[in-house]
Amino acid sequence: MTVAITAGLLVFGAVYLMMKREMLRVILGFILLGHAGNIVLMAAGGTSRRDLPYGSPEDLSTIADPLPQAFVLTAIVIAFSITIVMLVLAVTGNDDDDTAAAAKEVQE
Amino acid sequence: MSAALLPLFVAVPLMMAALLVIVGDRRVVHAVGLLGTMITAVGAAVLLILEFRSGGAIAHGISSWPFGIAIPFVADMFTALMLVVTGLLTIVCSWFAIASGRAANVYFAPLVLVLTAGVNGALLTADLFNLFVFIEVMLLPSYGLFVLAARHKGTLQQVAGARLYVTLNLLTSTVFLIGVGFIYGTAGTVNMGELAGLAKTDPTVAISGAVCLFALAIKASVVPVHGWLAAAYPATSPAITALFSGLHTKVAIYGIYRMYAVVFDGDSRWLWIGVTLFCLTMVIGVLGAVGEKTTRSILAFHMISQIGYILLGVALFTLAGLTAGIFYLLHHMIVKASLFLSTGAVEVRYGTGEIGKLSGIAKREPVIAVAFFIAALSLAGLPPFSGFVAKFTLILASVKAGQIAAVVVMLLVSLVTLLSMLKIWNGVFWGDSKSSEKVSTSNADDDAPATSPADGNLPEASPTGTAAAAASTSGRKQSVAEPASAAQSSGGVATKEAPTASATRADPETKASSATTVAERPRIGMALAGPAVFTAAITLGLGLGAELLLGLSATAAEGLLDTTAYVQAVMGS
Amino acid sequence: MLLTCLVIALLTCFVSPLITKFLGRNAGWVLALPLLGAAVLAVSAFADAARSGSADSSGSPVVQQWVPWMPTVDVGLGLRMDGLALVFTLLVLVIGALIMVYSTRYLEPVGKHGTFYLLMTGFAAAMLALVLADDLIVLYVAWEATTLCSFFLIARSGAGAREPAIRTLLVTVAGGLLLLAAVTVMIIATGTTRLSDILVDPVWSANGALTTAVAVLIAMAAFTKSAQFPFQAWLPDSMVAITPVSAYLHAAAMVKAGIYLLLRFSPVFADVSVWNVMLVTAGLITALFGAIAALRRYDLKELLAYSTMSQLGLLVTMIGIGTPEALKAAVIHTIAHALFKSALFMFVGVIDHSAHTRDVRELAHMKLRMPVTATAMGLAAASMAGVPLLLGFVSKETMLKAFLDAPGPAWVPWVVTAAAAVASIFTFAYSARLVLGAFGGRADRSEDSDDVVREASPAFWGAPVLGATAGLVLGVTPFLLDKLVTVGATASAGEEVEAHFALWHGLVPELFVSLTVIAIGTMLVLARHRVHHAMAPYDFPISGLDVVDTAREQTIRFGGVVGGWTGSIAPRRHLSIPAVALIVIAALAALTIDDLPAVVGEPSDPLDWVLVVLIACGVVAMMQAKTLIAAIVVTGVVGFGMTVWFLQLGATDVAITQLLVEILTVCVMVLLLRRLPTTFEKTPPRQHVIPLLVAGGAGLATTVGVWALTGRREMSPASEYFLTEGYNETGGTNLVNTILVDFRALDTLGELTVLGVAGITIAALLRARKPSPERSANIQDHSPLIDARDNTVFVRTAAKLMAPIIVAGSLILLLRGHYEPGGGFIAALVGGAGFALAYLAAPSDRSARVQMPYLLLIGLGVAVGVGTGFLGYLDGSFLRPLHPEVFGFQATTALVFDVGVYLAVIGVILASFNLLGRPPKRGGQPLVGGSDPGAPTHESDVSDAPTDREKRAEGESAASGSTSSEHSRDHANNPEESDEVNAR
Amino acid sequence: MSWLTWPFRCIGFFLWFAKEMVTSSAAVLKDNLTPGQDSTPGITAFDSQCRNDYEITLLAALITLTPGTLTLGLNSDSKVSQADVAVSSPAKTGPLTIYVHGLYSGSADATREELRDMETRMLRGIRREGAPS
Amino acid sequence: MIGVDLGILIIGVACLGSAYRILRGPTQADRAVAGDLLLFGFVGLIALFGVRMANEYTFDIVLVAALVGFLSALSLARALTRGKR
Amino acid sequence: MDLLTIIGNITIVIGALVFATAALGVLRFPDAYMRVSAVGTAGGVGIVLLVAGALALQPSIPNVVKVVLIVVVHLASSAVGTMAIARATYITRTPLEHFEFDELAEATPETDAEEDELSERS
Ligand code: NA
Ligand code: NA
Repeated sequence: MTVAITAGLLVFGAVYLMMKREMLRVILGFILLGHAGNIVLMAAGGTSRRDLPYGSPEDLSTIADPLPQAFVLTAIVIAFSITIVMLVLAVTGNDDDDTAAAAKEVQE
Repeated sequence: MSAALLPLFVAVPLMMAALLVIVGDRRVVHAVGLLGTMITAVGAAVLLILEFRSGGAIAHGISSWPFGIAIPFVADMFTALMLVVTGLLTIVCSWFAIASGRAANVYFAPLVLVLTAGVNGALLTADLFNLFVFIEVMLLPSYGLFVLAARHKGTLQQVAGARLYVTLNLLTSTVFLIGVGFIYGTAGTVNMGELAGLAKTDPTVAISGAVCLFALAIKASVVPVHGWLAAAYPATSPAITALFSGLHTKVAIYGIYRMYAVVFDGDSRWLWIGVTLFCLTMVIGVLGAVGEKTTRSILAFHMISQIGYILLGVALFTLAGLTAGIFYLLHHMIVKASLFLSTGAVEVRYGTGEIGKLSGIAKREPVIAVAFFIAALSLAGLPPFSGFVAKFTLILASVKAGQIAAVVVMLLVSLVTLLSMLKIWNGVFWGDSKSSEKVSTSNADDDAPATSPADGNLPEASPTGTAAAAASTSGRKQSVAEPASAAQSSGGVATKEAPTASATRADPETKASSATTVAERPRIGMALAGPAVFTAAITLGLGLGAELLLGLSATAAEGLLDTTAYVQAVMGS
Repeated sequence: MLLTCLVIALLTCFVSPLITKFLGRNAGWVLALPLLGAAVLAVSAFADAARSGSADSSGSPVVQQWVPWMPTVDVGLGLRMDGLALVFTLLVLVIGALIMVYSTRYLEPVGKHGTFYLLMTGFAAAMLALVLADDLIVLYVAWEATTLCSFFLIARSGAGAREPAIRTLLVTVAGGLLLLAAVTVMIIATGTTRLSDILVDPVWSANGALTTAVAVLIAMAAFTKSAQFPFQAWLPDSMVAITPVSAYLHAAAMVKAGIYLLLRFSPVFADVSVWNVMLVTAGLITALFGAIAALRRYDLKELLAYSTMSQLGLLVTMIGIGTPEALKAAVIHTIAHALFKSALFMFVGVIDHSAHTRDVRELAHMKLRMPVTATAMGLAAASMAGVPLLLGFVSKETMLKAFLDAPGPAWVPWVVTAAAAVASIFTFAYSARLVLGAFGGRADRSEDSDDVVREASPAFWGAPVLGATAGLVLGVTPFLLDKLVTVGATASAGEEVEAHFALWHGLVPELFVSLTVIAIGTMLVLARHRVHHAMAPYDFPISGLDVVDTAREQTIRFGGVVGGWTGSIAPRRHLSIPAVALIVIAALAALTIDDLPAVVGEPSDPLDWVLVVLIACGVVAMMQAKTLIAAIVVTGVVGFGMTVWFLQLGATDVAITQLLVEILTVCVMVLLLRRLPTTFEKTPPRQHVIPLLVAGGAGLATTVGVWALTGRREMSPASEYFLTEGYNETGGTNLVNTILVDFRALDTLGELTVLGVAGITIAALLRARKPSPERSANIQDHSPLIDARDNTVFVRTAAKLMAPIIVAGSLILLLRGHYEPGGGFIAALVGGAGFALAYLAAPSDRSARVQMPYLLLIGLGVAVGVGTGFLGYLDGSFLRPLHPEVFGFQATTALVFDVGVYLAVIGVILASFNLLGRPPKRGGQPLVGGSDPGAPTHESDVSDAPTDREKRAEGESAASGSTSSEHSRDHANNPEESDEVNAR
Repeated sequence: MSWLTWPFRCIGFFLWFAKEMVTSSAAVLKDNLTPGQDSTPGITAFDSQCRNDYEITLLAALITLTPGTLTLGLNSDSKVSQADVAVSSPAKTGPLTIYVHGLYSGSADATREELRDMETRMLRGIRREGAPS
Repeated sequence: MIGVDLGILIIGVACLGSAYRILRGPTQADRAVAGDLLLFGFVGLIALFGVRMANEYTFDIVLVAALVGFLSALSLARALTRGKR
Repeated sequence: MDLLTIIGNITIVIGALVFATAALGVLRFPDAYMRVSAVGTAGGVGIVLLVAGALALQPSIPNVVKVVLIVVVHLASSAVGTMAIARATYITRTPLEHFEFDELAEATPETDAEEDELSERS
């Protein structure tokens, strides 16, 4: 339940920020969304087993699922890559990161 | 072909990309490396098609791990067809990019190769998380390609478009990731073979799968999540728009087809949602197209509309429907690219794609005009081009499936499609190039210093001159639907462009000074026209010789209708 | 044989440009021959069939051929010629040939006529294919081909022709789509595409609704093509086309395609009352409207256009009556109309060419001295008017007879005949108006004035004279047409029809009607000026063209509105829609799923709530943050919260990665912060409402989704495998890492590619566009604390302390990754942190020691990763890890793979710092590495540490205590500026 | 000889510093927990006797770690850079001024006094030779 | 292990206080320093949560966190001066 | 529960409390400089105590080594980081709201430009 609430909170913030004008806030929203995706992946492996997946454990009933961890690792790094790209986009638009103004100018 | 070689579709382009980055800026090496790799890939994919003539599938678990552990790469007829057509498009668009100067940097070839690796991986993989990864492998180079421009000549529009493009795609892939998470949470696997049919029996898997499908639908730009594509695609260069139109949305569509066929087993309970949404997509897309004012935004909206058609095939989920849908998909990739490339060639050479700013291109550039017109008619579904076969088979399938409303929608949309194609034809290709010459002469009289001191090879008009030219152009065509607003809008652009003119002037692919008249520009050479002509020829060929592709599509459709071969291949049994 | 005809026509089309190239306008002579040849071929084939007795169900001869085309959808190139097809084949080919001949003189002596002949012959081929088609698809294809040919033929007639061409195209394509719909329905209903089979399919009698629907679709399709009410408008509109085009369009092609279609389907629908009512009503309205309108035209060609409309109306009415007699009339009237209408158009063209006008009012002031033209045109017009001894009279007689015998309620014959009679009266009148308008003029002065127009050359008037004469000959000897009309009418009636035409049928009722028509018509002609004045005020209330144009404009306008809904290029609008859609999906899911599997185990720990609260605060703080710094800081808070969460969930590697990524993200953000404003813009409170609702809904949906869809199953089989077999299979104890580099190395390969490409992408982006200028903070420039060199001492010293720890840590993490937390990514991120530290600790941006050939590193990283994958083929599969013995140790290629990962990550981090955090290279080249175009050497050579000169300059500026110059150097983001600073 | 005593001096200094930490923490804590502020904040310029980057960094860090005091920054009259010079740098020629924000010392001079005490103890503790007396 | 749980709660509350300061400001420096403290707090939380879960790699993470926490502080300082070193 | 565990728990609570004082300082002190000052101490020392306490709960030789490294790195990094923030605070003209004396301001040469800027800000 705690994980579910965390995911919900992250999505809440993410969507709110994505609906903002400034590119930076949108990026921050996506950072939150990325967290949400990761926590969902973690949740998908089950959160009742939390022991470290190392070695060759005897009793599997308490060991955390390693597969989602691998997924999340991949996802984190991918999200990091895109975040950098977006950050650069945020400073190559206008003099500021005001996407709305940029859009307006483009449409004129 | 041994299934163990399937990963090479990803590995070889990736390796080549890495090597080209290491080699550095050697144009010829880059061109040869890029085209050579792509041609090899297409050749290999053709071999796959030959292998699957009578159906079947091959699969390989990467690294030879046991079934369920390894990431499986699978190929069947559908995959092979997509591999061929995406590869072909990449070649054609790269050719255009090289001809138009867009590829004149160290980044282009590696980025396109990585994009290819991503596309191929996304087409081949039967693992949903791996699909997510490959979608990202497609996307990252696309972000780079989107903004690619000559040094410091990137436009604000490009950046604004890229922002939209990146954010939307990131949203899409994150939603997809969350969907994959839910699938793993409910089914305990992300392997398509193990997931086969689960969504039909387990509602929790179904809703998880629905999240993934929804993400793919955003990527494919299905109504109501369609607008981003129309807004973003025209913002980049023509070559890249063409490339993306053929690859990105289409891989998403492929994903939808594949996932619905395998994971949902074609569950008939949800098909009505698809039919409704895809019909809406057709209508909204085509209406958007007919209202637009530049060639590429018209074409971008068309893409949305056409995607509705393509996806209707899967929403029918009959053999006829899937066959028609797959045929439509392949046809559309080629024709859309052709349209983007022919109008792109005009845009590259004449500096604008705005309706009403150009005229008489048909007389000056008959080859491009014919190529455009063939593709436009094909898009509108007129015989004897591939678009007719696509539309006809789809209508046939819809009638067979009792979706009469969809048929009505398709027919109406065809008409509006034609209307909007005529808009481009009328606004760009038709007319007299002489009349614009007159305008420019009068401009030259008014504004003596027409060239800028910095790089004075292209004449540049003052804002007022440009606005006047635009206004008089539209004034002359009284019969054009909205002369007043056209004049207003083009005038607006002209005034706005003036300050940025110095930034964009020398780049051959950006909007150059719009007052430069048609007659003064050098003609479009064969190198630049070639891609459009080539693809137009293909659509004609696919119309006349439709049977070949129809047969292959039917084989592919059978593989979707009965996924046994696919699933067995993935399961290694 | 039929295929041969079609191929001849197509070949004619294909070679026409070549011939035109050599012969110019005279190509028409040559091109007429194959058309005539094909006609002969068709006739002989038909005659053969008649002799050999191959006949259809109704007993009339038939020639058939079938070539497969798309067997998958059962479409073939089916050709079939029965009597009806023969009639139309002859019309298409013979009239076509006449017009080819005529064109040789009509066209300008010099000029580009290639497209004209191409399109005309293409038109003929398309029409031929249409009438010969025995496959519905071929029929449809040919139908659309005629549409396209006519579009181009109209459009090529100058700028003024474009809009008419477009209108024509839109109307006819709309009709084409209706035909397509009909075709599809028929194919599905009967299971075949073969027209001849479909026409005799039992489904028509079995399924009334289907029959009615298809009848309506076919009728509407034909109406658009044959310009029947309410689709009549395009026909006069398309008058802008040059005369040969109009002649062909009106006489034998295009509009006749609709008539053919109606006749073709008449056997099936003649008994369907909707069909009868539609055809008769529309036909009569069109006939009357066209005839009245024709009477009011000044332009001779326009007059003829309305006349065509009217005549077609009569034809449609005949088909609508549907009796054998009516169909017989339709067939012979089609022939008659083709002859006189083609001749009339061509004559108008002759006049136009000679007099340079076709306006009645201008011609009234001229004297046309064109005896041949006048006579022959008179004949053709008389035929149109239905004057005895001419074919038009025969056909009109037949028509009236059929109307008088019309089936149905008793009033029907009367009404139909009366309406047809009225139309015929007007026909008589406008026929006279045509001739009188052309030749009734008086030159104002003497005969040698310029207003006298002389006869044109025989080559010019030859073709139409032939047509007009044929009308006369056949009018006198109508029995010559008996056979042709018999087979034609039989085919369209679907039953045996005998046609016997004679000059004199006796005193039959239709003769009296005819005579009445001629009498009243004559009176109208005599009183023509008064009639004209009386009719002048009455115009048709709605112009059909306006309807088309309005529909088009409104579509475009509405399209603009629809496009406007999503027109913004700003991401936020586009991003909010998917969020809302997801909420809807969640809501639907909540409604459909009623029972869920039980939750397994205890998914929460009480102290989880600490994290939930912290993350909640972080998220709310991010939403509330008004300054960029605050936003970035609280983003870090949430990121660290996630780190702890991962730790709490037993994901050590993930936690470390998250931590490092979080910090590096903050570092990059700070690099960019100086180019962004300090604060976010304020939004009025009411603008928060919708975002909050949407965000809240999405959040709730996510929570419910996670709650419902996770934690309700035992461990997955794959994970069990990893836990039990992972160590045995790979020798690695860090099972997460074994998944990354062994089991799912492909994911990791993709991931490292993504990272590397991100580096390339930002390099490409910053090459394409300069970043926004930096905005300096409000710095206290003269403070004793301002000196960067003094004040970075602490950091530099600390960095020196940490450097060995970082280097060692990075290496240890890399090497132990397979066994304990670490691996290529984590190690590289730590290494990257080291570079970040080096960057942050440097006393100036320029001297930051992060210059390395990042593109090369990225390339090497990817190459090493893929290369390791290739090595796997030694053991049979891509990316298969190998375990060679190296110096007695068990090594694994997975480590090499991790090195690839390491290189790529370092490359990206370096790219970020170099591209974003350092001033551009000298000479205007931003630091994107040696792979820059124009840079001959590799980037390791050019993008190294500052040159000696640079170092000296820095030393000097520091020594002289000129802190402000140091400051401004940091802010120098363009090459000119920095050169200027350095030059000082 | 001094290198023999060095470890003990070092440890001695750090023990002294730990004691200082506890006492000044108490002051800060008391101030914080009681209502109102009884602090006497101010910024003091302190000329250091430190000779190299390590010493000055350690001193600045210790000042910062000490409750109630905070190093704001550094100013050297001699602008000869130490950044690019390797590990052991020659002694500074001019005075090295540390600016310290103090909370409870009452006056600049009092602060300087305390800082001097700390610096001397520190240098005695960590220098192997040449420490100030 | 009551001490660990208690420690987590105390630090959690302290972090909330810092978060308040980040939002309140009033100066950018206030936000930066509060952020710095917050990140320290998370380093503590990592240690405590790790120990509580008996994670044998707790101190590895804390070490990494200490290293990169430094980066964050430096970055915040740099953010205040907008790049001025 | 052995002695080490008890010591560990106690140390942890003390560390947490020290850390809490920093937070209290950040909340209650009246100006930015005093807040920075609070963080510089408690942020460093508090965390060190926490980690030391944690070590007591998970004692092992490798962990001792790691903890020593952590303590050194953390003390150094927190102090140096705090100083960086402190300096940035000052040079960006963050107002020193409460002071009895300010020798830094005395050492700052007042220029015309600066006066202008100051008057603009007030
Ligand atoms: Na302190
Ligand atoms: Na303090």
